[in-house]
Amino acid sequence: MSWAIIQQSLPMFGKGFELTLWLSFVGIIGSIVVGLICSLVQYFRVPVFHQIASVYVEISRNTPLLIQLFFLYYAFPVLGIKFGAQLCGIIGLIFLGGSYMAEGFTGGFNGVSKSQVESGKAIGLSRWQLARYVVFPQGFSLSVPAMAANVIFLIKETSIFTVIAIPELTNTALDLIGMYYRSNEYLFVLVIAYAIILVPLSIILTLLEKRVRYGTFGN
Amino acid sequence: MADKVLEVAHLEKFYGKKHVLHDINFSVDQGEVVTLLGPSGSGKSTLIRCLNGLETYQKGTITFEGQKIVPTEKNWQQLRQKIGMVFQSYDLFPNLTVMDNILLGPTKVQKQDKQAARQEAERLLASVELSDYANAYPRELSGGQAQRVAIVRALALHPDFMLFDEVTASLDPEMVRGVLNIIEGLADQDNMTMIVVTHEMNFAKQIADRVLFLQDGEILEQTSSKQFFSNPQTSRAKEFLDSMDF
Amino acid sequence: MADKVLEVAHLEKFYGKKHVLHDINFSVDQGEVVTLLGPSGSGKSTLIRCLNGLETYQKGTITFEGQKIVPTEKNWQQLRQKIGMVFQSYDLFPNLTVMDNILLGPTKVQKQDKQAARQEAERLLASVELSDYANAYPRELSGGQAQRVAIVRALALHPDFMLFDEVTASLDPEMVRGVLNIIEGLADQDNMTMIVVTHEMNFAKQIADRVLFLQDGEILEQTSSKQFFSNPQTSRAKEFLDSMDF
Amino acid sequence: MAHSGISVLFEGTNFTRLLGGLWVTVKIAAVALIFGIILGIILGGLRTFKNRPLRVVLRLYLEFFRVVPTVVLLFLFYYILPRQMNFNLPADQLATLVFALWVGAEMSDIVRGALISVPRHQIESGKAIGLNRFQLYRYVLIPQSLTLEIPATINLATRVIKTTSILLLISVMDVINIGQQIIEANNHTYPTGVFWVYGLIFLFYFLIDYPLSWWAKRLEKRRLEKANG
Amino acid sequence: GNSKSSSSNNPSSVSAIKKKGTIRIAVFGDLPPYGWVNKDGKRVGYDVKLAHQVAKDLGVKVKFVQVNANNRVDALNSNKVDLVLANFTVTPQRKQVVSFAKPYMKVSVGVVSPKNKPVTKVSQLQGKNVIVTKGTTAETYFTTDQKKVKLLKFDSKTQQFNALKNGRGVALADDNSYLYAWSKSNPKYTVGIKSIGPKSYIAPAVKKGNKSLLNWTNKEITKLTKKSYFVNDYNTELKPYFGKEAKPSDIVLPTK
Ligand SMILES: Nc1ncnc2c1ncn2[C@@H]1O[C@H](COP(=O)(O)OP(=O)(O)OP(=O)(O)O)[C@@H](O)[C@H]1O
Ligand SMILES: Nc1ncnc2c1ncn2[C@@H]1O[C@H](COP(=O)(O)OP(=O)(O)OP(=O)(O)O)[C@@H](O)[C@H]1O
Ligand SMILES: [Mg+2]
Ligand SMILES: [Mg+2]
Repeated sequence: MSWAIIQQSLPMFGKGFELTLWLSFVGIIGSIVVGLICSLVQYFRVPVFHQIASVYVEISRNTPLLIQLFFLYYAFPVLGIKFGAQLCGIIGLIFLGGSYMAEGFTGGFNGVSKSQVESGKAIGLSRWQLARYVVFPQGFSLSVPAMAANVIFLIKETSIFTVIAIPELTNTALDLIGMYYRSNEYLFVLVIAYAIILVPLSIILTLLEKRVRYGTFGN
Repeated sequence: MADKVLEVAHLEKFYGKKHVLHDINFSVDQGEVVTLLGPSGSGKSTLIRCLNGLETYQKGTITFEGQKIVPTEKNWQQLRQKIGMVFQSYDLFPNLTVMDNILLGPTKVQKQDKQAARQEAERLLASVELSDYANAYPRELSGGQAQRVAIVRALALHPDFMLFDEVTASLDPEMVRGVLNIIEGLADQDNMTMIVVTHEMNFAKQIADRVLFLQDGEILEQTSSKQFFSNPQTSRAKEFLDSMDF
Repeated sequence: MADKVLEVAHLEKFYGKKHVLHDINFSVDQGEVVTLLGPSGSGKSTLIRCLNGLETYQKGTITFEGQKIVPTEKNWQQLRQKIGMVFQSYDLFPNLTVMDNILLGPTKVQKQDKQAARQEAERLLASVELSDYANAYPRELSGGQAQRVAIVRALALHPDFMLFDEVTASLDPEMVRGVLNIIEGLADQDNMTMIVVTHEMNFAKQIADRVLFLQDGEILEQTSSKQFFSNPQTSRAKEFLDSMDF
Repeated sequence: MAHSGISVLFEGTNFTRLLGGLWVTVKIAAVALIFGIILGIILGGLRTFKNRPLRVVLRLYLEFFRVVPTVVLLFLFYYILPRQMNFNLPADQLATLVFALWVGAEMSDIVRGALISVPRHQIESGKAIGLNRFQLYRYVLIPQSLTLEIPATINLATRVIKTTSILLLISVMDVINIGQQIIEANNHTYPTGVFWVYGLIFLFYFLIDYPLSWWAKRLEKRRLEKANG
Repeated sequence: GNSKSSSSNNPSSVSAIKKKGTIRIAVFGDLPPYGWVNKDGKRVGYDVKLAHQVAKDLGVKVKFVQVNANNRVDALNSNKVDLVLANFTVTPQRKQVVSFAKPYMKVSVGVVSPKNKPVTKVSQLQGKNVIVTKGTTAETYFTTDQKKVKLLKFDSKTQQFNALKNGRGVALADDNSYLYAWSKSNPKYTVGIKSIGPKSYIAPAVKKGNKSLLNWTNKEITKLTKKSYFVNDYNTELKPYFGKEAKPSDIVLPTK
């Protein structure tokens, strides 16, 4: 292991690091939006959209991101639809993450106890008010651990972007290895880079799981 | 005859193929207190939940304040402002403070003025000796306190009619009394019309004008409280009363 | 003086910094029935759980059948065959049938002959009128039935001593009697030594030879049952008794 | 124009070759799951013990496999293991090993979560009739935690199967790698072949994973229904 | 990494290979006409044929390990293969990490682009996207000598050619030896720049320190060159795939 090699590679890894963060950030925000829309459509059983959301969730959850990306990046252009690599990556990540987030929210909404819903009904809340004041606030708290787990999952999935030539962290490492053959050093930096992003998140996740298990609300 | 607030006629309820309520007929007069007694699984909760639209029923009619109820979710939602209900499991919303729990109905459903609603809530909280807890979250309350708040939450809508389903069943014995006192106050001082499901026989005896005794989803007896406790007509009711005081 | 089965001396228990049992001293004679009374949170469950090794204690000694207990998990595991315990929440193992629940201790812990253990289990089940339920799973039982099985499960190990912690607290009122009858039978006919925590005052009155009244982790009174119920010495005990019959 | 490309799938032995690749994929996933689940059950059980050093070590193991993306894990093992430890495996076996270790980590968390969610009073009831620690696990904890574990484990299996797609990066002859060979070999005869080959692989994965996740959902639903009476 | 291995426990020495009865050779799987898998699922190509010849002359069976450009070095160093015959260009960096035997092919970097927008000068590429495969000499050349060119880096040949066809870059740079072949089967494209950067050679590679196999391979290459084996190999495996743009002397080393 040579520190000089590591040091030389840091500027390149820095760029990869930024890109991984940026793509993850956009992908996660997008996933939350898509997931929220899907879970709301399913919660209120909006006709047609409700079925569309279900089909989408099943397709997205049961196929690998890598194939989704290959499709977007290599196969779609054959049909005349072409996006840039980063856009493909983001679309793919949102396509995948949206369903995971949707399941997370839906799980949270369903986790709100029946007696809470009935108490809400008993004081005359309408369907919308019930959702607004009872189901959503409690459901979101319940879905927080699932959300955190999804965030970690999605950040890790960005490593697959390497197959569509996005120079994120993993791609950077593999590229450097291909050129200079110092796999020990580059893999070391790579693991550290992911640890910097993910270890804090993983710790937060553990704390959140504990908090929700003991059902804390308010402050 | 006094004003009939509620009339139930030929009510039938099935869970799938299971027939849990058989041809239920009774009515409740303005200001009357009816207690619903009966062994576990006899259908007390199911009946009372039908009266608040929390369960659908397959046959029969419910008439409230002279109007036959068309049982759509929308109608029920309107009616629930007039028919308050309190459950066994003091289900306050854990994400809201005591005050917000109470204000939710008056301000969001009834669109009452926030200031006025808050004053009324404070008055009600004071009446159950919980003024200090307005800003507490439900988890900071004991079971008895939480149950009292749940009653206040229902009362804040100023219902014409109250349904209580075993509201003391999950309380510690020492906490039962405070809750029962409040219900007694509602019956005696406020002359509230209500149906009370309870396992506290002494309390039932004290509060009830009339008793409905349910068994396997059928009303076996429907008599004045005095008569029921001194001289039940059916042997099943007698057996039931015997088992209750050991 | 009769044989002392159990002797507790200077027992102190902390949960973290919270001092929940203060200098507890008492003993139980062979064949004696002691009931433990006191308000919620007074430490009844904690005390009884210390006697079965489910809680650690910080000071004091417990002497069982003349032997001072060295409180290691291994020793307790041995002793638990002699000191049976039944909890409030009829905790049968949901993955085993009634019969397997009962046989688990005798066959796996005591390595009894399976055939003999089964016969004994059948006898015990018959004594609580549940012979028909040997092959049922716990979820098919009512609360009262499950609690009776839980008692049988503890008895199947032929303990010298039984601890009951509010075994009827989560039962429907009608089911309470069956369970209490069985405990009464154990006390009267089998002359079993036991400590019973209960909220059923009538039952306590009927069964107890002696009462320990606990408050905030201290034994406030320790008198004969007759004296306690007719003329409690402390005002706190009097207050407690008042609150229990509404 | 696109529809003419579909025949690329049936050209020569292409279809059987793709199925062969799928078999490699499934085999790696299956073997990894079997060993990983066994490992995870053992580790998960150990993680409920009170021994602090043991718990710290197992926790670090879990965190490592949870934090490092699977692609990176594969490369770590692929590049570093043989050279630093003189430990050499063909790519598919190496992939199986990495996946098994990863499954073991995830599984240990599932098992631990399920074990600690068995109600405390069940453990106490077990103790009260004199069961020792081993008997407590054998007769009470493990059987009761199964209903919680099984749906989570099936979901883990679908994730593992999906993740096998990255095997192509370490040159395992999996279904995607074979797909690329076919795309390349038929490049000029079927310019739209890429669409159909990836489409078929997409379908393959869906056909394997969908029934599994459907099953997991059903079990989970039944468990919840049972739990809520 | 430490790649020292004494010949006594060298698993890739000639004697060890003969003892095992198999030689493991790294080849490409998606690079017609050098190393690829044809419609019938058979490995074929110029390198593959050479691999079969090597195995035959060693008197052992051959086991192929498919590699991508960026893991050819590690395949050797982590003892995954004994020999690399995967269009492996000799470069100074690579010489530090593996041992090359005598070369069997000439090569330099070429640039292929669409016929309707041909790239004929490197200056046309400045600020534009150029497609390469990770770990190739083309990547190294552009990274070190043409810093103004933006690179899109892929893992495999399939991916890089698909990307070119999808128009993800204005051109693709790789060894000219297979750009000739590829452009013949993709007539809309042309090798607009036939050769840039240093001329170089393609050679078999073994793990550093594997003297035994290195010497053997050197003798083998010399022998095969003398027998005009590579001209034959060219005529059967490459010629059908090359356009008029190429002739044997562009690729094969002179018989000396
Ligand atoms: N959701 C349900 N699905 C099917 N059967 C149900 C459902 N809820 C209740 N039942 C059945 O309906 C019958 C009446 O139940 P109900 O809860 O109304 O009894 P109850 O008189 O309130 O009993 P308790 O005193 O135990 O509260 C019982 O046989 C019960 O098993
Ligand atoms: N695990 C624990 N950690 C901290 N404090 C505890 C714990 N368990 C019980 N306590 C506290 O110890 C005190 C005694 O509790 P215990 O459960 O023994 O009371 P109890 O007399 O059995 O009450 P109840 O009648 O409600 O069952 C209470 O103040 C309680 O809050
Ligand atoms: Mg009920
Ligand atoms: Mg207790």
